[in-house]
Amino acid sequence: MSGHTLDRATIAADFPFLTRRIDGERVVYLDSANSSQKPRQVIDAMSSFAATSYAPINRSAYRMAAEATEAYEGARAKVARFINAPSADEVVFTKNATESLNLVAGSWGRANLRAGDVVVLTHMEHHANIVPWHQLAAERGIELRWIPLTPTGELDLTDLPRLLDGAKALSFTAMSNVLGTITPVAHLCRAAHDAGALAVVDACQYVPHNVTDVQAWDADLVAFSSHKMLGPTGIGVLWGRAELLDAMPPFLGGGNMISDVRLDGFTCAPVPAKFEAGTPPIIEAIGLGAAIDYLESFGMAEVRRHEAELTRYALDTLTERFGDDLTIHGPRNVEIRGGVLSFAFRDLHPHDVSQVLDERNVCVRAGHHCAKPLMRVLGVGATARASFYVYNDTADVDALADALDSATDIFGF
Amino acid sequence: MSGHTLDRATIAADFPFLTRRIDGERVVYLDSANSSQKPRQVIDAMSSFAATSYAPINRSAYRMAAEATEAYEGARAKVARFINAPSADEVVFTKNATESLNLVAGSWGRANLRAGDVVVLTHMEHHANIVPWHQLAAERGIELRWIPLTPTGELDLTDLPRLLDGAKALSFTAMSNVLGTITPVAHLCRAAHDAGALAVVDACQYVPHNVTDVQAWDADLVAFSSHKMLGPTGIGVLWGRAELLDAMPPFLGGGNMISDVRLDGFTCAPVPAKFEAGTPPIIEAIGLGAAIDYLESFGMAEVRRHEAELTRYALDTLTERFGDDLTIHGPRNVEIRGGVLSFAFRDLHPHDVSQVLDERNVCVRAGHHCAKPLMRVLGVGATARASFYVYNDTADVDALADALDSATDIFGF
Amino acid sequence: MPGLEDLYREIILDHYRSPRNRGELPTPPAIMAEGHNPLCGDEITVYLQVDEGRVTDVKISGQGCSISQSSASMMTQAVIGKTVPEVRAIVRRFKGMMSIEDGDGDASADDTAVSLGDLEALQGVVKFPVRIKCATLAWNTLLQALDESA
Amino acid sequence: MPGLEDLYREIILDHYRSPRNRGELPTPPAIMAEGHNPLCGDEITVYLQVDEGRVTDVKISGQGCSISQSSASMMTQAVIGKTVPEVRAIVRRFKGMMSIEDGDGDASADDTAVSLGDLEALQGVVKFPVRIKCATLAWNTLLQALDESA
Ligand SMILES: Cc1ncc(COP(=O)(O)O)c(C=O)c1O
Ligand SMILES: Cc1ncc(COP(=O)(O)O)c(C=O)c1O
Repeated sequence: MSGHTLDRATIAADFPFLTRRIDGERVVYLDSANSSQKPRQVIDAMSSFAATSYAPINRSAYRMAAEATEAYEGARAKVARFINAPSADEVVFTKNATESLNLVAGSWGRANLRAGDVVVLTHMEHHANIVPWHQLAAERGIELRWIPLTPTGELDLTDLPRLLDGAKALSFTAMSNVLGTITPVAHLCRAAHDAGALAVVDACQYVPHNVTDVQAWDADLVAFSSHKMLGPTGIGVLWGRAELLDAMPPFLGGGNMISDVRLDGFTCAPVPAKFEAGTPPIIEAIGLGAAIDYLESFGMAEVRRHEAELTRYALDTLTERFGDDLTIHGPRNVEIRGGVLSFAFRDLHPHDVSQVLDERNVCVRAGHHCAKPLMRVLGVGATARASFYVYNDTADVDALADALDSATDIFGF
Repeated sequence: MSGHTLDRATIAADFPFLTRRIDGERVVYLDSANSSQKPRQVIDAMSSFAATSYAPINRSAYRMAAEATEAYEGARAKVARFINAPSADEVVFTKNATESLNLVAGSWGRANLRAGDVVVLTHMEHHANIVPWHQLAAERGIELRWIPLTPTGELDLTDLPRLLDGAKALSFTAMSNVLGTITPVAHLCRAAHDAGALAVVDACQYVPHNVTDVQAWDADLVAFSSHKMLGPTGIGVLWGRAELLDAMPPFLGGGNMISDVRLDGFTCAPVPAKFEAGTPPIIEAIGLGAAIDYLESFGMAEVRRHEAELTRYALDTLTERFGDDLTIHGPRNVEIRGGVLSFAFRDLHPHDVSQVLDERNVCVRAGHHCAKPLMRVLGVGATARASFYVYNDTADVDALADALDSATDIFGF
Repeated sequence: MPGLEDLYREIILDHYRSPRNRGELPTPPAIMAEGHNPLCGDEITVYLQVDEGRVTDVKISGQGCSISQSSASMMTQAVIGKTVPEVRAIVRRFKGMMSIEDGDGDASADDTAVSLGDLEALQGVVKFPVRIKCATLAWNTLLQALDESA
Repeated sequence: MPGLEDLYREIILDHYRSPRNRGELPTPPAIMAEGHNPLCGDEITVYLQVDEGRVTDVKISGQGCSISQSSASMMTQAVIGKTVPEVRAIVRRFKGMMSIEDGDGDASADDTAVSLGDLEALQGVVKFPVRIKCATLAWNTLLQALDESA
């Protein structure tokens, strides 16, 4: 399927949001690290499925239900292939990456961690990979340790052996949603395993933008969300090694995840059903499957190439045009950086920056990006963040720079 | 908005699935208690939002994000109005009713129940309102008590005071998804409160088909799902009284549900955000809002009238045509029965019944309907179940009866 | 869409109406295993008597649809009197007919030599993917019992 | 879409550039309250000194955008020297201007008599709904402090 080159002229027709006008002008969408826009192919796949092929899955035996079940399981198989999982049964559909990570803490964590046990996180984690562990810490008295950062926004692994010493799990992001930093996932998984710890990867920012191979990583559990990878909201993924998922107790309880229910107890269905209580996001799975098909029409290597190039262009352009007036957080080396640029502009508050940019239809996120501990490490309350995806090009970066210029007028530097 | 009469000729154009042909014949969809079909209005609202109005909510400040946030909150307000909740802030979006009920057991239950505490359920509960309590029982040693059934499939309330004596919660269905029985919700809420117990209502089968007034019920917590009420998959609702939700600890942890996160802990956002960790089902909320608009174009009293009439017709027709060959479970009185008909046909296994019906494009569910304890009470392994919604009419009941006739040929009675 | 006549062959309906080897065996010495089909609520109990590496008796109890009941009934006829390895080969062969690849060992060349006899009548189930779980329920439960007997 | 000039009035930028009453007060006797704007990460600390039913001093620390900082700065000027009931009336009036209905008591007729002075410049924020939370952050935090002082 792969081979198309990513080039806005060619794919423009796929993204209806590019036709959106506000005050007569096009929208420069630079908030894909938050959530991505959706191509026609995804929207249409969902609409047409919902229109004439919709049926409940797993529970009914008539043909429409069997076909819907097949479509849903087909999406699972696509996800498995997309991340090179050994088996589709290792792919659990959740509501978002946040639920996936809560499942890890709530199921694996509750079953395996006792007071004093150590879980290692990093200073660049998203709240989704912090709060569930805090909740477990409050309930169980586990200890959290933190991998710090280098001045360039990479993980500082100097102390890794000591941090991992005696740890039961290392849970870390494959790519920072603030700094853009791509972390050495395979290296960290091996270090975790060498220390006897589980390796949990928050791949929310990685899977949408890179070739993902969970086996090459040798990870144990990997979480990500559909809505950041051209797919719909309402569905996320937890991949896990089969033996591990088999051994984990269920998380949410209800229909579909059981083998038997009696007045005095229940027994679980095998994975992945065990972790999919209730009616799953059926239409959303179809959408996620279509998003994967769409991404694979370019190939993830091409997606990565496109974004690395754009990131390079953005780093160069912004530095050239604004010099010291603009501080970009995170590594300059695009080899280890995804298409996420958090920046500070002059002494303007990011919220004001984003307001001024919005006046020019340039959409960036301003805030703590669900990474308050990282904000404190960076010594800021918030940042403005521009992030790229397949539909962005250099014209968007130029629009961002032009819009930043206009801030000067308003705040009168 | 209300006032249209429900009549398939008028609304046929709204439901694309009615144009679906299998083997050249139309589909007789009688599985709405499992999951409903979706009208054009819902599909289009989602598509057009996803196409040109999609943006992340709550986290970004640019106009598209502000508008998306407003649309999402608008859906919350619609849900609140639809069930007569005092405030939209009392409406929590979950992934499905199952998550809603897990939230109740996991948050309220964990915070308030200790070993030996009693939770009262009924023999007609769906697994979604059993398994989470079993999980809590395994974790905490709480005791479950069960309200039994009368021979006609109603709740047997003879022993209610004794069952509720000392109980901390009564969690029960407003309408059985197997028997169709509509339970006396307000009466049960009052009985629970008189006993000092919390009243939790599984309204999954009730809200889509009836006028719902959570204040008239005087319920404490109410759960239901979008996909059973013409809306999309991937979104459910938990309504709760404000003071109760305020007092409950968070359930899933992550972005959006926090006020602050530090290395050593976190503080929660106010409700409803406290219970909506991670990126919520944004596009799905738009769809649910559109489903409510659509239902309100008839008014829920009309929906109920239509279904009661159809249920009456079905009870009469099937009894007339099959006599003792067909056993219908649940009450005959349509005043206390929704449009759900579980039946046994001769000595055929329900799975075979549904297979034969499917040959005629009549879609019914065969199985335990996620109510295994109820199956054991009924003394059966499974039932076949036909269920109705706005798009069904008497021709569908006739098609069901005709298809049942054909079973005779195949199994040679 | 294949017709129902592919599914409901006469021999299947015969085993459904008059299931062979229904009942229970005392445990021990027999081994008991329970299986559930979460889709349709079927429950089956397989009693397995193994003596000196040979399946000397099998009994089935529980309830189920025509496909699961007839499959169980035919299964008992196919395996009683066979050695454990022979039984495992039959199971593999049957699952192969149901298009199920088994994780626990590839179908050996020998398996193709195994004759399924009446069971071939269940071939038509493959065209009704939802019913495959019905057809294989007894077999998976038998496997559980075999594993416990090992 | 209203223009940015409705938002960034000169007087707002002035308070942003030169915030009044920044700093801290010793606690006790002062009361401290912290507020967060989860959207943008702003954090504000309000120090409140109440003596004999009168707000005698207010200091603000923390960080925030032009709207939250200027609103806090103007707030301090508006409330210092006022009695607690007067301060509550000002808060209600300000929130009313921000189109926020307050649960804790209806705006009394008196409130409309309260003058907001410079604060009127924040009127334009209403047209930018996302920024209302910025404008009201200091005020909600002040309310917390007032509640604790009661
Ligand atoms: C009575 C009842 N409760 C709970 C549920 C669970 O709903 P969901 O699967 O949408 O979570 C259902 C539907 O399956 C139901 O009928
Ligand atoms: C690194 C990272 N982890 C986790 C999440 C949470 O994802 P979601 O909100 O889809 O659950 C996000 C996105 O917000 C993220 O960027």
